Amino acid sequence: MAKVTSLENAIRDNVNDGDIIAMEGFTHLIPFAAGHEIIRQGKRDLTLIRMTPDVIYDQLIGAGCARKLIFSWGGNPGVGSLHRLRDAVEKGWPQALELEEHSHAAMANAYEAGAAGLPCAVIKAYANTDYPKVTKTIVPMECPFTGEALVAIPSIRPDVAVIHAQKATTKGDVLIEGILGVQKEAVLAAKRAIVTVEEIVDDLGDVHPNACILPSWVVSAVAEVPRGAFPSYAHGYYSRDNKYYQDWDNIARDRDSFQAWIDENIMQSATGDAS
Amino acid sequence: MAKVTSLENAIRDNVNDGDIIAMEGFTHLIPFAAGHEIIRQGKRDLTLIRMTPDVIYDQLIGAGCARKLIFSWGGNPGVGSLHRLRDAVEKGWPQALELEEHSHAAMANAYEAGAAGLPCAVIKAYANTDYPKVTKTIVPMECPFTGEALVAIPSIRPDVAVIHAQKATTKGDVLIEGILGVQKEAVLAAKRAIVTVEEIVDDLGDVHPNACILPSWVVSAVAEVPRGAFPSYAHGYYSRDNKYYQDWDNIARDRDSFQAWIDENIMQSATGDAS
Amino acid sequence: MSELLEYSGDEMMTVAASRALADGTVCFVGIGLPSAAANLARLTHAPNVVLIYESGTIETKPDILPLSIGDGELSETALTTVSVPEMFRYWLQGGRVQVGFLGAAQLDKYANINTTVIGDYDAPKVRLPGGGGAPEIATHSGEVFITLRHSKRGFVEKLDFITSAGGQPGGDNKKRCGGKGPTKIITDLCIMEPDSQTKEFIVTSMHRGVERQQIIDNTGWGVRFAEEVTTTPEPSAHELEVLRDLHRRTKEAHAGEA
Amino acid sequence: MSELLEYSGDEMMTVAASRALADGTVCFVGIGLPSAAANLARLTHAPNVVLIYESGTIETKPDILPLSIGDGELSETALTTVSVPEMFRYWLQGGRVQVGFLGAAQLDKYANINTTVIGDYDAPKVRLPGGGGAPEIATHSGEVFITLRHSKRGFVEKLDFITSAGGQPGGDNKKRCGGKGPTKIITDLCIMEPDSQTKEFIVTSMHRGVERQQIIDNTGWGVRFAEEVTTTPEPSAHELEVLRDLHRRTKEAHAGEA
Repeated sequence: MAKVTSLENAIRDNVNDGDIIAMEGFTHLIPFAAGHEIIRQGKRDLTLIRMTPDVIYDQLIGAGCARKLIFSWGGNPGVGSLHRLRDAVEKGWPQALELEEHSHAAMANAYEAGAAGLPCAVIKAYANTDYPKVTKTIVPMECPFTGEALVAIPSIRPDVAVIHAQKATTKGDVLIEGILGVQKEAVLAAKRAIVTVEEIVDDLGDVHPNACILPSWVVSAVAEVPRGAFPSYAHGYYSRDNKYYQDWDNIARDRDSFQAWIDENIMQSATGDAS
Repeated sequence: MAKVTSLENAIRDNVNDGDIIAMEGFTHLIPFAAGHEIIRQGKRDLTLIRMTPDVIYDQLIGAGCARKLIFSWGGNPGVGSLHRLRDAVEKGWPQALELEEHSHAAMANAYEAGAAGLPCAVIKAYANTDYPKVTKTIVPMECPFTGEALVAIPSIRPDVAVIHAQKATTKGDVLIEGILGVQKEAVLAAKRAIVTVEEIVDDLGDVHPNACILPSWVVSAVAEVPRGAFPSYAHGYYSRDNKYYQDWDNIARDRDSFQAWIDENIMQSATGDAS
Repeated sequence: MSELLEYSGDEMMTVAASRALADGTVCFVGIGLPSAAANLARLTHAPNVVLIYESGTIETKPDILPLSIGDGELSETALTTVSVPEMFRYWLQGGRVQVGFLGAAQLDKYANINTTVIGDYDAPKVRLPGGGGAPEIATHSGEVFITLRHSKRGFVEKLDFITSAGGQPGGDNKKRCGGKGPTKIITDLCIMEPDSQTKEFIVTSMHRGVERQQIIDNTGWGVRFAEEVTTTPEPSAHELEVLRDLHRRTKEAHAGEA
Repeated sequence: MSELLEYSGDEMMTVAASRALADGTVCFVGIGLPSAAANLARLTHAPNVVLIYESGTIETKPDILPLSIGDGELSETALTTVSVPEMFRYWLQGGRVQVGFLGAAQLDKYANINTTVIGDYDAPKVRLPGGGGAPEIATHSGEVFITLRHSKRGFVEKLDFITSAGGQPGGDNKKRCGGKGPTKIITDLCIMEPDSQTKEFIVTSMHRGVERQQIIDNTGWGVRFAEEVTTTPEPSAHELEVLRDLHRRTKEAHAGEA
């Protein structure tokens, strides 16, 4: 049953050094505030999972929280490279970063299989590409009925999933609307789940019978963090701050300016103030 | 692109003798009117697929349309047996009926895999049961990463899927709300799809961003058939006629009374009048 | 005061089954007797029990009992309704269900269930509806409760077909299935639970007024009794009132439909 | 009248790419150049083109170009928005996409694409973003169009990494992949299509004013020309107007956001 608490407590209670952690949100509803709290609490040796490790993971990697990254597209969307990710991969700063690289299709299916309680996903993927040469967890299989070539990939089953959503009730039921990404799957695949929300309400009101709702009993902690997805966006609340993403390119290009930014905007800032 | 047409034409153009056909609707939105039109047009040698072959398939089987049934629960919900199904299985009347029997979980996953373009579904199912002794399409597998026991089942990929929904637009986009069942998967798994709807509207209006909508380009034919799910129900339109299901028990118990019912209510009735 | 109450064996069974559900439990509900018991629990001692039906309805709070597994009432009163593939993939196989609550046509002493055929599969004496959701409810739920009326036809020495797996003789069920399998059978005469060694279901509690011989006469195998057999607490006036109200509302509502 | 129009190589490329999309086509759209071309098609000759983005937005009709693959505009103007697993399972792998429209960092003469690394994978000179949706867009779409600017850095003899598969030398691509693979490369200089025998991409149409030597100089392999090379029809005044409007609206909207 979800505990409605502060972001600080939610992270402290559920994220441990060395955890496998999935922070999801596909462009929309990226849990930036929770990421900043993880940096602020100095978590270390995390295995970070994310389909699109954009600016949020650039910040975590640059701040030295991560030892491994499982991902399928690592860039600053619409802008260019992630300089902190590249610096870790190309030069080992601030520490070496192990990569496990997949395609979006494989990652989405691996989350889906994790949510479905399966140890692996069996799909059609990677035909004639070089992925199987570098990613050892891609295993060729054959359909027992048709002989068709398939691949198996291990399902994603994180220690903890972190997402941001529009609303939760005081009881902890969570509503997500608009671009849903893989958030439901990440939560259901994980042992523990933290959800930050724009607002906590008494009830979800007159919502569509088939809306994407996560019941409180699949969530560990819910924290109200208005603008918790900033600089990404929350459908119905605020738009994406494209300038932030563009500015990030300059900030992250240089180690010193990056560290100054982290100090000023994360370390010296109270929980939930990062925007 | 969906052709908006009459039920009669939709069935005539898309259902052929010998087809593999899936008519879905999980208690809710069962495409009864379309089933009656199939009986009326005298289709033969169909392989009928349906998770819960309730009264609708009892009628098709008794009317001699089917040579095989792929299913997971064959009863009259809340009432008892399907007498026409039992008569076909136990006594071969009006013709023998081959059975391929699964569990709900396996059927649901087989539809899902069909929609996903996969030749098979790999799941955890059937542990310590007798299904694998009688259903030859259940193949044991092992997870290549954990060694866990899994089974593969062939995906369902029908020639034609038939469903009933609340609304379609004049362009043929289809909206389904409430208990969704496996209708989306059945349509996406099939080569052709027929959708009957309560009403055709100019546009779907202010619908939830994540509502279950089938775009017109995955549908072959749309026909407006008000009360086309009767005696099952359509969320937002009418309730289930429980008395019809109870009465069916008596009608179907006896071959003569069944045939009289079919003659009077299906054969001598115009398309769409069956309620 | 309870000795003044009159109630039927079915009512005793439903009340006993309802009490097996602890408040807050996530329960996957089969139609029929389990549905009555699960909703009685929700309306009495377990207001926060979470009821899931295989039609995709999650955290449903029906005011009347559904006649089918997919009645409109289930979706209208649910927290949300998901597709049937999602229900079986994410919620059941995904391990989110703590208790699976099943009915049965026939079961054996290990609580294997048959709802498929009487007689030979290819030339059946009676063709039953089949398993529906039960085979995987039985294996993927944390544990399984079964409720059915006691009779020799229902409690048999050997099943013609195993539709849903019970406990395995002497075996470690969890290893093969993910859950503990059946842990309680609740009938109109008694409650049975597995012997920790043999996994055979034995009588652990008898309902008031029931004689051992009645249970022996209505069980198709040589039924055993636990060393200490308790007496099932009787239904309370409140439980009976809520149950009867529920059945009355249900009957009125279903009669009222077209 | 067309000789009076002035337009850039990028504009020619976008217009040529947009014309490759027939009306009514179901197109899975990559971000950047493909998104501009696909939306230009929708706003000119192909009003019924169906645009799908990997964020789960189906039949989207953005008024401005998205900066990312999951901008709010995409969901707000979509027929419906599904989860990302559903997008990749039912819609892409399910075979519902007729044309996959991709950009690229590097490609070779068979239209294999690299968006992963320059140099050795384990000690890269440049770490690129990776494949995202492209590996399966390339294999599961009915056919694939690729659009990128012509340069020696982009058009290389040998890729350091195959992120998304192109045609296979002499091979039957359909057998292995479900789709035909890449059938068109549209650049700011020309259009290339696969030789039916060797599967090597050769120049089949050159944009007005482009010399063969320019293409040779900007291609990292010994580029070949079809026996008959046509001249790409120039952008019309209407196409240019719509494209420039689209870019202007896009710029204004994105500058306007916080």
